[in-house]
Amino acid sequence: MISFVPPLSRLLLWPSLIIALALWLKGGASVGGGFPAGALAGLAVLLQYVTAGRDQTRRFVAVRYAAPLAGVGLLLVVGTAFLPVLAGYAPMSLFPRPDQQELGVGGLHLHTALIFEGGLMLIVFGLVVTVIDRFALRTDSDAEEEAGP
Amino acid sequence: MPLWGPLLLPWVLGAVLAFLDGRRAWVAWLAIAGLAGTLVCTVLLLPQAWSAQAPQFVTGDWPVGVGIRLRADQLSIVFALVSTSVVLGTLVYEHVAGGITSRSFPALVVFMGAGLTGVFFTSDAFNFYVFFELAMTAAFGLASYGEKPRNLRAAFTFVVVNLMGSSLFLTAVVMLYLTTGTLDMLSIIAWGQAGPPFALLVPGTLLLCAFGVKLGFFPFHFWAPAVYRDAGPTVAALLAGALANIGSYGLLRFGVDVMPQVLAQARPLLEVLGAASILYGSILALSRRDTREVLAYASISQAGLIITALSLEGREGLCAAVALALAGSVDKTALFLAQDRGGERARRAYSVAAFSTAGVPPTAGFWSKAWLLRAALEQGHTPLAGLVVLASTLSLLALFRAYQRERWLREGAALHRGTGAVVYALSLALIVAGFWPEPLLRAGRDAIQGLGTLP
Amino acid sequence: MPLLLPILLALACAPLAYVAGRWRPGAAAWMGALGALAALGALVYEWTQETTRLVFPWAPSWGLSLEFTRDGLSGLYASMALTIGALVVLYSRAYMPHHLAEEQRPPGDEVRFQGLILAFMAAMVLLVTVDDLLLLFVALDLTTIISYLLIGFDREDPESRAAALLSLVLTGATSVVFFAGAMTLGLQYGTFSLPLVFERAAQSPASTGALVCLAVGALGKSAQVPFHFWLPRAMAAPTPVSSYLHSAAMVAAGVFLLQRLYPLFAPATDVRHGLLVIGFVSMGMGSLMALVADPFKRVLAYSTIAQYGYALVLVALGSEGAPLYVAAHAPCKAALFLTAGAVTQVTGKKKLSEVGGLRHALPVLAGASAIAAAGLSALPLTVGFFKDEVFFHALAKEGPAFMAAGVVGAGLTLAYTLRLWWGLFGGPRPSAPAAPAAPPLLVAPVVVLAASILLGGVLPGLLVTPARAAAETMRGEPSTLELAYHLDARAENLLAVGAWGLGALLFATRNAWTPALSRVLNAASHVGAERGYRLLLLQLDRLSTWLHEKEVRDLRDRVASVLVPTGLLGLTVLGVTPLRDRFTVGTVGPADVTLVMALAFASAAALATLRAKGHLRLVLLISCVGFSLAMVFAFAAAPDVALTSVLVETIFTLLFAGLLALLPRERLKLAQDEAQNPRGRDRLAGAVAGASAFLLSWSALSHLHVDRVGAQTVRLAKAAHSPNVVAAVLTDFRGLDTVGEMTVVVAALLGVTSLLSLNLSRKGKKQ
Amino acid sequence: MILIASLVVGLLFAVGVRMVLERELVRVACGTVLITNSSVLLILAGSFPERGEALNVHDGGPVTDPVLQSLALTAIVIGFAVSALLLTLVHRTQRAHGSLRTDRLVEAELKRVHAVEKEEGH
Repeated sequence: MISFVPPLSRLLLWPSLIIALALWLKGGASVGGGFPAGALAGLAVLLQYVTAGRDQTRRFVAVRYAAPLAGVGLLLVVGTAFLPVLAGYAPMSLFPRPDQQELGVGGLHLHTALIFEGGLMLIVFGLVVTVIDRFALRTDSDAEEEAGP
Repeated sequence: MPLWGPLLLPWVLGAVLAFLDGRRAWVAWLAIAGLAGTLVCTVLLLPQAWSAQAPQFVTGDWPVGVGIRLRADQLSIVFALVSTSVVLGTLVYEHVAGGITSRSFPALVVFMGAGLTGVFFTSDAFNFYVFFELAMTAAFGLASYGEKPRNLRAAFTFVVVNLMGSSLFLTAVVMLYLTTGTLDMLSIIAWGQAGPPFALLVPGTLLLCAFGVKLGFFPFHFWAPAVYRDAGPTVAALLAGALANIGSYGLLRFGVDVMPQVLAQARPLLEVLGAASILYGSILALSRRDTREVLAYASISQAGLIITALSLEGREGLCAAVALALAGSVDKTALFLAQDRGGERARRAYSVAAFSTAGVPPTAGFWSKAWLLRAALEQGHTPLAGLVVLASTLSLLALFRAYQRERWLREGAALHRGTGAVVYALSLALIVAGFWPEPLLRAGRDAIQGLGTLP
Repeated sequence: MPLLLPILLALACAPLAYVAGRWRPGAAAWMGALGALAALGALVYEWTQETTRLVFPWAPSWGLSLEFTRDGLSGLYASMALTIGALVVLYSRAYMPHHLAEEQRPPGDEVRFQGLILAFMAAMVLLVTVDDLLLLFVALDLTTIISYLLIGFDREDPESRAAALLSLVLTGATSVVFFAGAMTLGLQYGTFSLPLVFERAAQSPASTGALVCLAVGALGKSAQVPFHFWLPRAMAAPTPVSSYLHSAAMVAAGVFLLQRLYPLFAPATDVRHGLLVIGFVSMGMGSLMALVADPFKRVLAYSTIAQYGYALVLVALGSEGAPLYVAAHAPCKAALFLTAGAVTQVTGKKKLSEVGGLRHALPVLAGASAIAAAGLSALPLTVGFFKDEVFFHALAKEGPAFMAAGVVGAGLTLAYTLRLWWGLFGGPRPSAPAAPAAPPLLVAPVVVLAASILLGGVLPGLLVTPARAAAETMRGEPSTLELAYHLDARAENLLAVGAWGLGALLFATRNAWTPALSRVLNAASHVGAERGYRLLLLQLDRLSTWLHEKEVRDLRDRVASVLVPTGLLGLTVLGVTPLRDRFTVGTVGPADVTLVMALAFASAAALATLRAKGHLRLVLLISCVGFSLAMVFAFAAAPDVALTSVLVETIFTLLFAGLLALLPRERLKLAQDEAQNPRGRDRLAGAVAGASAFLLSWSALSHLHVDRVGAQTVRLAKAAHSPNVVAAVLTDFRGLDTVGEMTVVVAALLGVTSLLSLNLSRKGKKQ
Repeated sequence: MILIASLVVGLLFAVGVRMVLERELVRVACGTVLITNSSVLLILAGSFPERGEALNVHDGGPVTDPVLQSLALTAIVIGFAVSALLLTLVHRTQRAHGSLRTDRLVEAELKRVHAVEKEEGH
């Protein structure tokens, strides 16, 4: 009865990830942003855990290295926030500055906010996937700790 | 040194450390070096903070209020200095005491340091909340360090109770924004001077309660004895020595600086709560057998002293509050770390910090209590002066009863060269401040200089 | 600078001795004694110099400076502390090895002991030379701390630890009271510098409250009634400690304080009368106890209480003999303590009833201590004679009642001193094998002290100058103190003769009254100060335990104790704020219907959670609340929040479900059964918190500030190149918040990974 | 509208508190989630009276306060992170104590306290 679910969920993975990417890229203009993007991507992976199990899902590199990805994300975020100070700007100065011209490629506006949002996405993705992964792991081998004070 | 220096360093360091296995010695040393760097950066900020214009910046160079303003006045700097030193000392202690047993310990400690620095430097109510949460979340992660059942129990209590405190704080900040239309502290000050006197009373009350949970005074303290007793000694030192500073700093910043009109209304309440905490903490400490529980109750009485100092009118009381908070922070750290060990050296360090807590010269604690006494007498507040005398006596009795416990005379790993260095450095700082009180007195006096609308 | 030299030398003694001790343990004592003598030399040299005051800046924020003075009082007390300190340190060289061996401690601890004694000496020198109220207190507490360490030196001995704690608490507490008084005076006169304080006190006398506080501090230190009981207990300390701290140093500090601060007390006759009464009571009580006490150190301790009672009487009367009295008493008492220690070391006994006839075994000690005893009981040709002479001189001015009290007191002194000496050295030769001879270094200090007692008694002229100088400092006027033997029938002589007669009589008839007296005193001790102190402590302990039993232990109550007071406080605050326009109901238009419906749905789901039976149902209901709220946000035109909250809720529900899958089923069931019976107070707590949250948010929402920063961000969004204002606020304007928030996430992630670390099972096996 | 919103805030808070005060770890965690939800609702309730378009704002048109929205977002995210931590803590705590009941925690705590007191003696 459930035989069609795993392939379906595998099919769903890539579209979800693409929607997540879209959410990230469009964040500056409309609803979206790094956080929902990361959460959505996390959800997609979560679905894999539910249907395919931990071992199958861990074949994806991004899943195995979810926690370090969060670290990378944090570095990106902090970097975007504070690197401008080296050039003499105030912290949290995004580029282009208000008085500078915007660069656009098609509908996509190039803005350091994108990097910032990307960092957000990685962090949230990392958190969600890591927690899921750890929870899934515990079901496999749930050794009782010794009770007592 | 630009203002963002001490802010950025622990942040980046924490992000880097998040990748690394904190059980390796070099990782711990990296964290230690980073925190030491933060301390140096903060010290370098000192001259600027003492200049006419406190160093500040607004994020993204947006107009104040739209962007977040960060500002380091004297109050911020002294709290940042003491808290960072305490965090640094504790980290060094844990590392040299026998190695860190958890992968994420150094990273979390560094994040906690970052959160504390942020809390002290920010001049934006919501940003304060964010940094506060950063420090708290790091502490939540740290609270279960050791991972024995008792540690987990302590962590669970700590997390749940402090989550309540955090949500109170969030609510208060939001109410501030809804009422004043801004989150920038200096703008709120300006609004408060013009606005109706009762308008900020509700957020003020919530803030008092939220900081009451952090600082642990009566009746918000019930979590403290259990957590300080059951968390690991280093964690207890971090919580009591560094994290509680958020409470005292928050009360000073929001009470004295941002909402002086609310503080004026709250004085009688603070006085009652302070007296209750002092009596409660000192009396309960008497019959406790577990040294850490004694310390926990002593810190409740210490918190009571701080808010009683705030309840006094005039500047002297506020100065006393700053001095009490700073000296208390170092005291508590030294006590929690020293009681972890046995042997002559540990006892010696403990006794110094205990004398400081009880307000016996020549220690830093003496000057802070003396200041409170001075403020009380200056205001003609004799009952409070009597209370201070009583509290000193009772804490002397309680702390030295613990000092003389049989068990301590015989057991426990002695302080060795590394751990001894940390504990001795803290005790030495207390003694030096006792013999040469000018820095402490200056810090207390100047810290409240730039605050709000003082008489 | 010469003024500082003795102080610096005294301060250097302890470190020097320590260094010497590292080289060879035996050298520490010699080094220390040498240092003390050097300091004494410097002190004498300093008297030939011009400078009398030195001031260094210290803490300008409080207007404090380090002020030192060279005057009669400081000279007298400092030389006393240094001389006896040097002798005691040398004595300890002979005493401590034996003592440490008995206590089974390493011989190296001797150095630590001597270091502490020398540190105490330095603190004492500091105390007598500073000229500032605050510094006076600092030095006073330094002596308290060091005495705590010294009394508790035998830390393996519970009795000695208890004694140390008692003395710490008692002298510590009284000195805090002293500090409160000092602080009051400092604030009243705007300075802590003593000369200025005295100057200003001449215009406006100090308040009685402050003076009482100062006096309490002094009485505690000098072991006067009702703070006297720490002193007999402190006899648990090694004998060198008693002979130094409890004869010439620590107990002298209290009376010294009163003498130093006498100009403040001079106009306050009420306070001085109080001190007078306390002095007489201490005198009588101490003497009577000394008459019956059996351990010989205790006899001396009670004698000390009594003798400082005399000194207190002298100070209270404003007599110029007060400093002399202390100075004359100190060597006698120190010598007797040292004798007691030597006897204990030689015989191993501590009680009068166990020894006797030792004059055969220890002839030199017996002779020297006889001189000291004579000094203590004020026999002629000893320096002690003059202490009683000034005492009687002061009393004679006050009238017959005072004179009678003085004669009785002095008579009792003679009686107990005779009893002590005779008990030690008199009586038949003991039948037991002769005790070994005492080491010379154990006897020599006693001999030196005895010689000085004799010297002062034979050539009283030597004492006149320092005694006068001290009296002048104390009273602030020239002194006419005379010390000489007068062979005529003046009042002082008659009183002295009367006292000797009384003392001799009492000693001769001792067997007749001792049992009765000891019964009486035993009965009296049930209502004494010590009993009161113990009762107080006991009650405090009980209260503490009782409170702790009552204290909140449960996690639930710990949480409630945060929320309930907050709720009540919030409601009170709402109650006290002015009522006008506090609440607005607001309008509900047709556009709001969806919003209200979503809100209603959320509330219903929330209420249902309370009744939820199974965990899964509970989690689903919680997520229902979340989704309804997301709907609310969507209807409230906050699409970003709505999207995020939908995603968060989804993840959350799944995580919860994951958690439930992890938990053992039977445990869940068990917990479920337990959970469903809330206590009444939980309901009440929920109600209070909810009501408070409702009213507080209602009042906050009723007073929205119209012109918020939000509007400004909308205007600036274009400049931030972001059409989505929320995104602009999130990433740009308030980007720092977001960075912080993300760091919170990473910190939480670290917490999660460390809680559920991968190698947990391996670690578990290792344990 | 103001009344309704604040009523719901109060209700969510009250239910949250009730659940935190129950003697079972999972419910405690659920309670904190509800309390966080009530705070977020309070934040956004501030923008109910004047809500409008957050996107593609026209000058002068009604605006949902974007700052409130971003505060709400931040609060949600922080609440999420902390709750995830709390959930793992629930898991670990129950494993360490072999029970989900808070009174078991108290029992274990008391047992330890008494053991220490006994060991210390008087």
